Amino acid sequence: MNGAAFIVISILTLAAALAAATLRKLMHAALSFAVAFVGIAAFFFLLGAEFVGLALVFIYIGAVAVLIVFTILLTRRDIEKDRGFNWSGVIIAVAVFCGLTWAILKTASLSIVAPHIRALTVKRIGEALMTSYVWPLQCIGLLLTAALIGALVLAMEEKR
Amino acid sequence: MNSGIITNLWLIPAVPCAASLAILSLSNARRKSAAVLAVIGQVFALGMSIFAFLPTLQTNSFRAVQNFTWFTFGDQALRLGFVLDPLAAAMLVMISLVGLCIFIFSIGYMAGDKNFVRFFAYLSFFSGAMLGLVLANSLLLLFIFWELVGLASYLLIGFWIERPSAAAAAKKAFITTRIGDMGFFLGMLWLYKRSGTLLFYDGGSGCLESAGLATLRASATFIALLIFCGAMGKSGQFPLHVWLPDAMEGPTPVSALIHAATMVAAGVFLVARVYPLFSLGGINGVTSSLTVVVWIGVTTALMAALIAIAQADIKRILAYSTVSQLGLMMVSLGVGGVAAGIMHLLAHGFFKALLFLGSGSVIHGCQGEHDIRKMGGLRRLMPVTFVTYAVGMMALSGVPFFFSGAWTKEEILRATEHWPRSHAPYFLMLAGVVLTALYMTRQIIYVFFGNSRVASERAHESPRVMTMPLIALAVCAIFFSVVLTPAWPWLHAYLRGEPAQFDVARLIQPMVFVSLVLVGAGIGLGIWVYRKAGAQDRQRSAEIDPLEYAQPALFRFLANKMWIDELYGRTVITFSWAAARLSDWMDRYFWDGLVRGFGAVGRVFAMLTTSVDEHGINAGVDETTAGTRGLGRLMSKAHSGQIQTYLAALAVGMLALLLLYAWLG
Amino acid sequence: MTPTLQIFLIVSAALFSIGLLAALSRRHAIFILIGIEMMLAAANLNFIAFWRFAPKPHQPPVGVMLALFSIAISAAEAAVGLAMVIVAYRHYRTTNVDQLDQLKG
Amino acid sequence: MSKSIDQVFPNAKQWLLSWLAGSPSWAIQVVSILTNIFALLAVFLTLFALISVLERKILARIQNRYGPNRVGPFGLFQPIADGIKMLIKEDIVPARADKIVHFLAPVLIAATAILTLGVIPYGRNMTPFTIDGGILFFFAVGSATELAVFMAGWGSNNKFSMLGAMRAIAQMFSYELPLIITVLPVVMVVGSLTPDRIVAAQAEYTFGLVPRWFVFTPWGAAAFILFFVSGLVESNRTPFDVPEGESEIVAGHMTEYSGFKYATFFMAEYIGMFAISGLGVTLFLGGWHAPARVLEIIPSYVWFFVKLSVLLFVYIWVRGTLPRTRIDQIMNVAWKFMLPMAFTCIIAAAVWHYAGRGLRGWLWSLLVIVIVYTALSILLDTRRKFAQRVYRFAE
Repeated sequence: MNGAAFIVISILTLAAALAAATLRKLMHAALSFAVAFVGIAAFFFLLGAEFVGLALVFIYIGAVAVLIVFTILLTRRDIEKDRGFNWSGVIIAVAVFCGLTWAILKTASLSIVAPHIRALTVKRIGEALMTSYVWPLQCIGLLLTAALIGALVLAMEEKR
Repeated sequence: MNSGIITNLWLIPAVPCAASLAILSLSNARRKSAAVLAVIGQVFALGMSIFAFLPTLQTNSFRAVQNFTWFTFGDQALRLGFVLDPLAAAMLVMISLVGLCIFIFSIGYMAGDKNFVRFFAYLSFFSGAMLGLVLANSLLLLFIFWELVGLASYLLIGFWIERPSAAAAAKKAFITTRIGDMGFFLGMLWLYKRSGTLLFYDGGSGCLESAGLATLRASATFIALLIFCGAMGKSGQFPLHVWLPDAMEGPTPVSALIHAATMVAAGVFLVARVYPLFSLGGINGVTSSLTVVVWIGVTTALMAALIAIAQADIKRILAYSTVSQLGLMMVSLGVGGVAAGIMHLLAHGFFKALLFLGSGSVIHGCQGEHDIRKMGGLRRLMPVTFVTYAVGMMALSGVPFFFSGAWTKEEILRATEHWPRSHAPYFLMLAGVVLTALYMTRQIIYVFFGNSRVASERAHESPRVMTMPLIALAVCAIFFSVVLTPAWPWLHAYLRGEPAQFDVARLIQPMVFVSLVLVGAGIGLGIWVYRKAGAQDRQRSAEIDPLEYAQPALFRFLANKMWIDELYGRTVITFSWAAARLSDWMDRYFWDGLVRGFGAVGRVFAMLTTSVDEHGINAGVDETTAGTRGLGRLMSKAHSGQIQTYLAALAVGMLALLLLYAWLG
Repeated sequence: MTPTLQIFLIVSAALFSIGLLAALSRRHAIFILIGIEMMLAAANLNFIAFWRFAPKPHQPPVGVMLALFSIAISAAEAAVGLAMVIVAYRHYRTTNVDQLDQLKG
Repeated sequence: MSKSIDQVFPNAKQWLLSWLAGSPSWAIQVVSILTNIFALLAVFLTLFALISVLERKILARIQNRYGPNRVGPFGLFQPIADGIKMLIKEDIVPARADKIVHFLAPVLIAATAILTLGVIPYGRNMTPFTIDGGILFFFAVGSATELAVFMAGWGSNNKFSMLGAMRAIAQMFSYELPLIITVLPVVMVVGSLTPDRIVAAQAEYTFGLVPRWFVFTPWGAAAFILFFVSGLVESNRTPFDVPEGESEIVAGHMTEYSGFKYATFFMAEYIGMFAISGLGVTLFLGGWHAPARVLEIIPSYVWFFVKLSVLLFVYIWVRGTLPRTRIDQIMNVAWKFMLPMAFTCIIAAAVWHYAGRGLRGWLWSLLVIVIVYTALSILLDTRRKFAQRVYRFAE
């Protein structure tokens, strides 16, 4: 595992995420959000989970990000500039970060390097999905269908 | 093949029922589809019936059963089943064949009715229920179909619901038969208690087989009589016959199908089916229960024949004729001539359906007129109807040699003659034969001969869809006699489970001459009495009946159906009213008073406890509630409605957990 | 320098906190969704990292499976959530969550 | 001999890398990657230039005129002239545009288009980047195009741009489903998402003559047709070019772009077309395999580019022949026809597989497709809806 790549990716990801959380213009924030997810996908690549990374890019850049920008477009009237900012949130977030970091650093058993493992091929993931995880898979299918229909029904123009 | 048809017997009733459901789902305008569906269902039932009929020919006394468990309660399993034996098979073919003719006839007869679709749904439903009744191998299943048949009859009699008389007739039919069914039900319960099974045939352990019968002993007589109550209701036997003539309020095909050919025969069929119960422990085939059957039958047959002479409504005459013939069948069963009774039932099914359809055709031609005194001269105007009607009339009267009714009637007379208990039924039956010929002659003279009168002036022959079934049934009524003659008593042998021998010599026997003389006498008497009646012209349509002219008091007695309805009105119904009033009064004053008294006591106690509650307990509770409410108000402040506040609370909670974790470890 | 599990976890914790920041501090409903998606992604990162650093490899790869399912669920959540934002906007003419407080106690 | 010609490019790269024999491994890796990228860009930018002029010439021939023939021999230097023109044009950015987004959109769209090219095998041992889930990578990266188009529409702050972008995204979303689902039967049958494996699975020949390309199975043929049509939509080409229909909304999301940014969009569109066609060749047309065993002496990459050129020619041909469809027709066909048919392809492929992949399977899967196709056409009443229109007043 490449240390340099890790540093580059984490800086990219965290910067994009911070931009997504703080940028004034909503559209810029949404696009930063997309970049942040590219970074997370890169992390997954780095960790050897290529398939998950690709799926993440596919779903988040191809679908969720587009959905978000469309939502921004459809609710454009009052949000050209989002002025409100709640500083108490920053305090809580920082506190949570400190707490988590402290807990992670304190746990000595976590400071390990990655062992050598067999490459995770798509075939193996597919086999797992189709054998031991076939019921969760079906449930997810059902859930996605329900979400699709639910979202449609929610967003449909109400008849007057 | 045998096992195949046995396991699929349930299809025979199921298909017409399914057709009925399908028709019900159609809209009112889909007349053609309704008729086609009904006819297809019936054709299927007929085909299956013939298919089921075939294996019963191969061996004598063929009997196959298919039993299954309906449900289990406790350790008892309630079992139902279907049976196929000569009795059932012959009935199946007759019902489905006659039914098919009537279905086709109805297409023409009901063509103008706005509830055409509903009519066919009911007809199909009836047909399915009747076929199921015949096939049932369990008294319970038979009872279920029995009641379904009753329901169908109710629906069809009251088909023209907008007519108050039809609604009343339907109600009357339903309630009257229900009285009989009560007896049937009690008998069934008793039977179940005694023998522990309601299956007729169950590999030796059914209630009609030796093992089952052995458990009954003396109670068999009462059980049989209770079941006979049901048969009396359904078959219109005295004293429960009153509903049948009124049932003529239904459309004519209904009268033909239900109140002539099939449903009313169910009572006779029931007696034949459970005949072992009736004949249990008899000497020379005479038991007390069978004696009751004979006398009820005789009474019914004679009384109905007498009433029929004085009726003016074409359908009512036929209705009383049906009642009379059913009485005849009961007599036959009672004296031990089971096969003869069933033969007559089958033959009667054909020619009575023919007569009813013929009368339907007449009524159709006369724009709905029922009164025979207003008809006349239809012989020339409706030739097909006339010819077929004449065939039916002769079959009913029992003109020998060519008509099915004659042979079966002779068979019954022969059986009655040899009844050891008494000879009275025999002679009374002979009188009945004369009366039958008389009233039929009267009817045919009024309707078809003489001059045209008020209603028959513009009469016309019915369309082909109506005449074709007539012709078919007439052909049946004639050719059915082939298997009935003593020379080759095939049907008789078939029903009894014996091989049939051919012997021309047996064709000529004393009974033929007796019957010839009697029928001749009846017809001759009729022609003599009514010779002028037919010639009355239209101005004198209200001319009094020749018989009325001679014996006005007797005629009035007969024309008013022997005042049986009025008698019931005075006795049974008055009593019911009185009982109802009494119960009402008891309810209002006695029981109500009791209840009110208790209520008053309760109220006093309630006042007492209220005061305790108000001042003692409530005060404490009120304080608690106030406290809770204040707390609630305080807590609801936390519910700011701000998602982010909640989210922040979550995050803080997580942080707290983290700290707790750190503190612990 | 080879990254250890700890570093991955810290990055993921940072991502989580940034998501929390977005969800807590911004007034716009979409930001809350963005924040939640980021928190979920941080959790996914944890799943993958734990799978990768497990001393004995799992068969089937449980962490990867969990991450996959979690991605699918969060996609569904995003779709429904955004539909709700649109509906809320249509109804109240605002997407400011401060003003969407009809359930105030 | 033919083998060395076949492997001339991989060998050249090996030779190039052998100069770095002593360097650290990451350096060799980086150089190797850079070489691949360089080769890709060189080949496809040349192809882009070539195709842009060829398209104009072919279209001209279809429309019965000459086309560009002034710059260079047969007008072949026309793209160079065009490029120079584009480069020296003024780059206009609308005053109220969202400048950053406006700038990033063409960058992103070109980047994604070029990235998708990376996973396609162009010849034996000539896949630039071998990724385990190459097909998934293709679509994952390709789906970013929609975001880029949206950015272009939003960043321009122009109604036409926004409407064009909406149209483009709507139709791209709709057709991404059939596009991906038609790929699934191939993935299923091969059992791999790796393009190399898919190509390898089509290597055999029946009787040494008829290649076992998936396009020659009923499901493959049906899937290929659906794939091709979806590809047309994805690359916003006629007859599905409503997002940039010049007679309706100027140029759609590209309205506010000029100069080099516009050229980038233009290039991205063409490269997207190359990528989709390349994927189609890989999935259905046997990749770089020769159409007959005897023809294998001709190097594999030549075959790949021949097939690619044929597909590109069909693209141009379609553009010259068919009129533009309405947006509602496009959507209807996507959801009511393409999607069910795409699913049918999956079923047909399964039937083909379980019936033994032989003649029997061939016939069975044909039956499935024919049945569903017939049922769909009856259900959708195509005979009436797609009948020739009767003009009552125009004559």
